[in-house]
Amino acid sequence: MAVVNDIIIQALQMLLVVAVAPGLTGFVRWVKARLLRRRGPSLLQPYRDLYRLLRKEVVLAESSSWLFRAVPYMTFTAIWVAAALIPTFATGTMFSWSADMIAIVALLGTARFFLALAGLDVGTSFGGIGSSREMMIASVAEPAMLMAVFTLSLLAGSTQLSSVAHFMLTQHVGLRISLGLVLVALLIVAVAENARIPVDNPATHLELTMVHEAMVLEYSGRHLAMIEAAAFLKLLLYASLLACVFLPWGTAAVGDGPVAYGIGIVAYLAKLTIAGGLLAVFETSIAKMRVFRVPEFLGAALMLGLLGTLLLFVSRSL
Amino acid sequence: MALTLILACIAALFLLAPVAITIRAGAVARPVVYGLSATACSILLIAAAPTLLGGDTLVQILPLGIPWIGAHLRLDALAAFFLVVVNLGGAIASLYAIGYGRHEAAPERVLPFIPAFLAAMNLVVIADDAFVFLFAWELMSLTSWALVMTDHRDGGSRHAGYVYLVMASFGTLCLLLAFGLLAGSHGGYSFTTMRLSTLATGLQPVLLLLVLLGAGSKAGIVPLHVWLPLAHPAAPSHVSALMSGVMTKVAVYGLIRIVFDLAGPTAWWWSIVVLVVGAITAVLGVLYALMQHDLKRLLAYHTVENIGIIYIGLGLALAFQANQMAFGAALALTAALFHVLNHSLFKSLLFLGTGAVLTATGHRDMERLGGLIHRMPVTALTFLIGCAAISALPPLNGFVSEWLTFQAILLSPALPQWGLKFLVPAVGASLALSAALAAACFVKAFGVTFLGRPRSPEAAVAREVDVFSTGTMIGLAVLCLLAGVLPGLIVDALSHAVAELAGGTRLPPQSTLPWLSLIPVSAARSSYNGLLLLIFIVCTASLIAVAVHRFASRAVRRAAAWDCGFPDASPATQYTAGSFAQPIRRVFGRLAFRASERVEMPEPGRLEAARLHVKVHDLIWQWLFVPIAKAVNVASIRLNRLQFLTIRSYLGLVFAVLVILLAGLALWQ
Amino acid sequence: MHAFATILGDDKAVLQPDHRPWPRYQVDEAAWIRAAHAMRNGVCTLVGYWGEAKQVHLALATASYDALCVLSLACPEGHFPSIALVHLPAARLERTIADLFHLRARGAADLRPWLDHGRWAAGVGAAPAGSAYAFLPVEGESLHQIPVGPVHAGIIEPGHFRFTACGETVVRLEERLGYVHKGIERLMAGASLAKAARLAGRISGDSTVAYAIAFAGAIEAATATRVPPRAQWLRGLMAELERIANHLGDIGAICNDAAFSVMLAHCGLLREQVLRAAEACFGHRLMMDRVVPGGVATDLTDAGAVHIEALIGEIRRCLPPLISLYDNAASLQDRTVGTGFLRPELATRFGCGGVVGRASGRAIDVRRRPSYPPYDQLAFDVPVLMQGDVNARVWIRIREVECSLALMTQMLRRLPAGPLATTIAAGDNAGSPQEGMALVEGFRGDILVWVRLNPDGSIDRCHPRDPSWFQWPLLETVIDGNIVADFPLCNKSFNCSYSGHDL
Amino acid sequence: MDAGSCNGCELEIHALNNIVYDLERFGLRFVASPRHADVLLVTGPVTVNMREALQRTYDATPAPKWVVAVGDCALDGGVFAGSYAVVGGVAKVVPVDLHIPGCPPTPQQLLSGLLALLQTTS
Repeated sequence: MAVVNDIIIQALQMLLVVAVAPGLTGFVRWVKARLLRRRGPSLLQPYRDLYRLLRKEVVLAESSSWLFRAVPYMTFTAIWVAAALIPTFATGTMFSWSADMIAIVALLGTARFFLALAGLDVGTSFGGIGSSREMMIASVAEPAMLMAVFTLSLLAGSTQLSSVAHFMLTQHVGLRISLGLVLVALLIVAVAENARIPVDNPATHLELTMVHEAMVLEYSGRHLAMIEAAAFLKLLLYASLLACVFLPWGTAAVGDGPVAYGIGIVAYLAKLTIAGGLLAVFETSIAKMRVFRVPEFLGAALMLGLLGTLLLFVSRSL
Repeated sequence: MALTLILACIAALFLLAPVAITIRAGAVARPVVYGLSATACSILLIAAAPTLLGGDTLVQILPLGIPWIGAHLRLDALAAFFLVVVNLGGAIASLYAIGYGRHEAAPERVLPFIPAFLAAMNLVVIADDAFVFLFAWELMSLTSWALVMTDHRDGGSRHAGYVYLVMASFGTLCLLLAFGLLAGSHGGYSFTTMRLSTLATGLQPVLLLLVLLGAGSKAGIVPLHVWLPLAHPAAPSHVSALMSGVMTKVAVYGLIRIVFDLAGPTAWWWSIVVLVVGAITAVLGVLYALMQHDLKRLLAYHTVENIGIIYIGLGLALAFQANQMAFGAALALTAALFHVLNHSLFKSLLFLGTGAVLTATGHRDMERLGGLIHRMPVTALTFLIGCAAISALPPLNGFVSEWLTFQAILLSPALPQWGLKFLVPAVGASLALSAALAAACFVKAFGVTFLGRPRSPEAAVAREVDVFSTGTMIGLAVLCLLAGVLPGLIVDALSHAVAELAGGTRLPPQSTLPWLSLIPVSAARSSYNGLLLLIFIVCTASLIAVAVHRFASRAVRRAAAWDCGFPDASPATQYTAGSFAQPIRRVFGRLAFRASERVEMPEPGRLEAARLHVKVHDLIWQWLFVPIAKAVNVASIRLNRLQFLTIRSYLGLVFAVLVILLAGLALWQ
Repeated sequence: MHAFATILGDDKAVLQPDHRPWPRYQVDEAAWIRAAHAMRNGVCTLVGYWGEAKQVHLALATASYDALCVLSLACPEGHFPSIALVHLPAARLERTIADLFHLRARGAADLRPWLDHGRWAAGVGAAPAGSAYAFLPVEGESLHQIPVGPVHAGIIEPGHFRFTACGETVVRLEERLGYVHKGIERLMAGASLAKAARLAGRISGDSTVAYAIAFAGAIEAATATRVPPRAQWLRGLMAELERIANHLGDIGAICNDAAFSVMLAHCGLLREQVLRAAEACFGHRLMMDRVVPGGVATDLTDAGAVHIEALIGEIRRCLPPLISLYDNAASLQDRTVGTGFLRPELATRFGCGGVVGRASGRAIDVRRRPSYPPYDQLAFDVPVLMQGDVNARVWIRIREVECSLALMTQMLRRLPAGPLATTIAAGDNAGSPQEGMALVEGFRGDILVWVRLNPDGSIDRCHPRDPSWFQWPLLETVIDGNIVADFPLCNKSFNCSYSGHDL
Repeated sequence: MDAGSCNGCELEIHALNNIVYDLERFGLRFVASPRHADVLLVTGPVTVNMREALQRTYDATPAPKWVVAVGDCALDGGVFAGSYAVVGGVAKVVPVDLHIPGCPPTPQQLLSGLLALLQTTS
C-alpha cells in the first residue's frame, strides 16, 4: 500500500512539473509584456504552441543523423527526470533517493551535452556557434552550480534535496552568510542556464547572438516541441530548486495525506509565481551582455559558491 | 597456485616476444601473437580475481635476479585489482589488434613488443622487491618506447621517442633513489623489509619528491606530462590505448604502493602536495586537451586530466589517513581506484575508436574528419558512449567515481588542518571545473569527428571497420555502462584492496542494499542509484517517444539544411574544432597559455587575404624544460673542457676533490 | 569652376550645356585619372559614379562640398580606366557599371560581378549564369565560415554576409548584395514622369520622402522649374518627419539588439505616433507619393499643423527620459561603447555620409552645404562626434532627432502660403537633352539623383545613388576587433539600405 | 521574409511588434528560422536574385504552412512589374494563401489579414 502511495505521489509530482512548466514560461512572458505596457500573450500560449508544433511535420536536414532525432527525447527525459527528483509539493518521494543534487546537476549536464551535439550534427555554422557558446558558458556555470550544491550539502550534512529541504525548515538555519552567497550564485547560474537575459535572449531574432536558439535552429515539428518543453521544464526546475531550498515552507512530506498535499501544491504554485515575476522584472531592466562578459558573470557565481563552501569549511556557523 | 599461474602467463608472454620475431610472416603472426596475448591476459585476469575478491595474499620467491636476494613476488588485493585493470585492457587491446593490426605498415616493429610490454606491466604489479619492480618498470618503459618508435621514419615520432626515453630514464632513476631511501642503511630491498622500517622525518619530503618525479612522471602529472601527449599518440592506436588506459594506471599503482604501503605513516602535508598536483593536473590537462585538434593528442592530454582526478582522490585519502579518519580514507581510495578502472575502460574505448577512425580515413586531425556517424555507425555509437562516460554523465561509470570523489570532499570539513580547510574547497572547485571542461572537450571531439559533414574526401568515403574492432569497442562500451549502473558491485570488489590500504576500514557492503543503491556513508546523507536512474530514464524516454509518436504528427520530410537561403555545399561553413574551443581558449587560455590572437584585416575593397595569427604558448615547456635543456647543454659544454687538461691539472683536481670529501666527512661526523 | 581646375586641366574638358545646377564636363582619360588621384589625395570626394550605354559619369565634390561637378568619359570601345585602381571606394560602383552596362574598368583588381548573380535573362547582366561567387581569401588555422542571409532570422532586407571566423573572432567579413536588384534604372528609362516619380518613391521605402525630393529636385533642376515656396517648406516638413521616425526606430532597434527591449518599446511607440501624425496630416504613414516633381501632392491643413505641433511637444516630453534611460543603463553602455569603431579617416576617404560619417567626425550634411530650400533659410546644428562607435551613432541619432524637432518648429512657424505645385515644363528646348542633378539629405545620408529627360518629357536616364554605397564597405571593417556576436549591433547602428543600394 | 521589397512593408511589419499593435497578444510571433514557422510573410516583387532563396525558405518550412503575400508588389510586381530582374508576384514562385494589399499595407491591415488567416485555419 505504501509503495502504491509512493508511486502515486511520484507520478503526481512528475505530471505536475510537466503540466506547470509551460505555464511558468507563459507567465514570465506575460509579466514581461505587462512591464512593457503591452497586453501580452495569453498564459496558455506556450501550451498552444506545443500542441501546434506537435501537429506539424518534421523537416530533417539531409546531413542529420539518428542522433539529431534522438536528442529531443534524451534532453527532455534527462531534464524531466531531474525535475522529478526535486521536491515540489512533497519531499521524500520515491525516486528522490536514487539521485542527489550532484546527480541532478549531472543530469542537466547530460541534457546539455546532447543538445550541444545536436547543434553540431547538421553541420551548419549556427549550430556550431550555439554549441560552442553553450559549452563555454556551461564550463563555468556547472562548477558554479556544483559549488553552490556543496555549500548546501555541507550546511545540511546531506546531498539529498529532501534532507536539505527538511534542514532548511529547522531552527538551526538562521541567517547565514554562506546561504546568501549560495542564493546569489544559484540565481546567476539559473539565469545563465535558462538562456535568459543578460546571458542569452529568449526572444532574439539575431542568428549571430543566439546561444540556445542557435543550437535548435534546425529543429521543427514534434522535435522542436520536445526541445521547447525541455526548456520550459528547465526553467521550472531551477525555480523549484530555489523554492525548495530557500522557500521550503508549506511543502508536504510523503505520507502526510491529501490535505497537506493540497497545501503543498498551492504553496508550490505561489512560489513559482514569485520566482517568475522576479525573473521578468530582472530581465526587463537589463541589456544582454557581451559574450565574453558571460564567463566573468558566471565566474562571480563560481567564486561566491567557492566562498560559501570555504566559509563552511572554516566554521559550520557561517 | 594462482600466483604460479600468473607467473606462467607472464613467462608465456615474455616468450611470445621472440616467437613473434621468428614467425615474421605477417598474416599468420598477427592473429597468433595477438590471440595468444589475449588468452594470456584473460587467464591472468581470472587468476587475479579471487585475491581481489578477498582471497589470500600470495607470496612467492623465485631464485632469479640478484643471487642472494632472489625475486620476491606478491599478490595482494591491491595488486590483484591492478592486474585486473592491466589485463582487461591488455586482453581487449589484443583482441582489437587482431583486426586493427592488419593495417600495420611494419608489423615486425609492433608484434614482438606487445607481449613483452604486457608482461612487464604485469610484473610491475606483482613485484615485491625493488629489484624486480625496477627491472619490470624499466622493461615497461623500453618496450613501450619501442612501440612509440614504430613509425620511426616520422620526425615527430622520433622526437616523441627521444623525449619519452629521457623522461622515462629520469623517472626510473628517481624511483631507484626512492627505493634507496626506503631501504635505508640496512639495504633491505624487499618490500617486506621496507614496510617494517620507518623513514626519518627529514627524508620524508625527499621521498615524496622522488616518488612524484618517478611514478608521477610516468602517470603524466603536470609539469612532468610533456612526454605523454607526444608519445601516446605516436604509437599504433591499440598501443596508445594500452599506454594511456593501462600503463598510466601502473604508474598510479607505483605511487599507491610506495606512499600508502611502503612509506609507512605519512605526514598530513603529503596530502597537500598530492592534492595541489592533482588539481593543477586535472585543470591544465583538460585545458590542454581542449586546444588540440589531433584526436589522439586530445585523448592523451585527457589522460593527464584523469590522472589529476585520481591524484585528487589519493590526496584526500592521504589527508584522511594522516588524521586517523579511516572511513574518509576508505571512501577517497574507493573513489580513486574506481576512477582508475573507469579511466582504463573509457580511455581504451576512445583510443580504439580513434584507431577505427584512423583506419577508415587515414586522418586523426579532426579538421579533416566529420560526418562519420553516417558511415561508421558502430564506432560512432561506442565512441559516443565513451565520450559520455569520460564527461561524467550519469548513468555511466565516469559519473560514479566523480560522485564518490565529491562525497569524499564533502566529508573533509572535519579535517583539522587549516591548510587543508582552505585547499580542499578549491580542489573541489577545480574538480568541478575540469569535469565541465571535459564535457565541452568531448562535445568537440565527438561533434567535430562524427557529426556534421565530411571535411575531407577520405572522410566522405569512410567504411566501418572490422568485426574484431567493433566487437571490442562494443564490449568496452557495455562495461562502461555496467560499471555505471552497478557501481555497488565494483565498490564491493574494491573493498579488500581499500581495506589493505586504509588499515582495515572499508565502505559498508553495497551489493546487499535494496535496488543495488550506492550509499557510501548513510542514506540520509547521500545515495545514488545508477540502475534505477537508468530504468527511470529508459522508461520515461520510451513513454514520451511512444506518446509523441502516438499523438503527434508522424510526418517526416528530408530537406536541405537551413542555409539562410544561400546554398553553399562547402564544408567550410561548419564549425571547426579550433573554432569550437576558441571561446574557452579566450576565457581560460590567456592565463594558462598566454594565448593571443591577432587579426590582419585588409581595408574594405582590397583583395588580399585576411589573416589570423594565433599564439598559444606551452608555458611549462617554455619555462621549465627549455631552461633545463639549456642548462644541461651549457654544463656539458663546460664539462667537455675537462677532457683536455694537463696531467698537472688533473692531479690538482683529484686532490681538491679528496680534500672536499674528507672535509665533508669530518663535518658529518 | 576653379575648384576642379587641376583635374580638368587646360581646355580639353568640354562643358556640357543644360546640366543643372552643377556643371558637367566631357573629359578625356587623362583628366579621368587625375580625378581619381584627386579623390585619393582627399582633394575631392566621390559623390556618384554611374554608367550608361557608351559613357561613364563621375560626380565629384570638393572636400567641403561647396562645389560639385560631373565628369563624363565616353568609352566607345566598351572600357575605361579604372578609378578603383587608385581610389578603392569606387570599386563596387565600377563592378555595377560592368554588370549593368557591360563597360569594363581597365586595370580594376576586382572583376567579380556585384549586383548580377548570374540569374538574369541572357544578355542583361555580365556574369556567367550559375557561377559560384568567389569570396575573398582568408588565411589562418581552424577557420570556419558563417554564411548569413539572404533570408535572415529577423525582419530585415535580404543580403548575404560571409564571416570567416575562428570561434568568435571575426577574421573577415564580406558582403554579398544585389538580392533586391529590381532593375529600377532600366524601368525608369522611357518611363513617364509620373511613373518614374512613383518608382523613385519606392527605391527605398524608409527614405521615400527623401528620394522623392531628390528625384523631383533633379527633374526641376533639369527643366529649370521654380517650385512654389510652400511646396518646398512642406517637403522639408515631411523630410524631417521621416528622419525622426527612422531615427527613433533605429535607436530602439539598436538597443533591442542588445536585448534591451524597454527602449524598443518606448521608441516604437514614439515612432508609431510620428507615423500616425504623417497619416493624419499627409494621408500616408510613410508619406509615399506625397512629393511630386513640381511640388507636393497634399497640403497641410491648420488642424494638421496643430497635430504636428502636438507631436513635437509629445516627443520633446518623452525623449529626455529615454535619453537618460539609455545613458544610465550600464549594461547597455557596455555593449555600445567601443563597439564597431569606424576610423574617421576611413569615413572621410569613403565619403561616408549621414549618421555613420558624422559619428566618425565627417561634418558633412548636404542640407547645410551645398544646401537646398528650405534649409538654406533655416538655422540648425549638424552634430558631429569623433568616437565612431555604436554609442556615437546612437548619440548622433538622438541629437538629430532634437535638431529635426527644432527645424520642424521653425518650418511650422514660417510656413509660407501659396500654391502647392507647378507643372513641369519639359522639352521646350529641343536642342540638347535636359539634365539635372540633386543632392538631398535622407536620414541615412546624402542621396544623389541624376536625370536626363527626353524631349517628350519622359525619362531618358535616371541614376539614384543611395548613401549606403559608401557605408556598406565600411561595415566590413568595423567588425575588426569585435566578435561575431557584436555584428548585429554594428549592422543596426549603420542601418544601411539594401533596396536603395541594389536598385 | 523579404523577397525584394523596398523596405516599406518591413517597416510596417516591424510596427506590428510595437506596443500599439502588439502582435504577441494574439499568440503570433516572429520566429528565427523557417523550421519554426507556420506562416511565411513574404513582401516585395520577387526579384530574380531572390527566387531561389524564396523557394528554399518555402521548402524548409514544415507543413502545414501558409504563405501570406504582403503589399501590392507581392501580388503582381506592382510598380516593378516588367523588369528583367523581377519575377513578379509571390504566387509565381510559391503558392499563396492570403494576399494583404497596400503600398505598404498599414499595420492595421496586416493585423486583420493575419487574424483572418488564423480564423480560417483553426
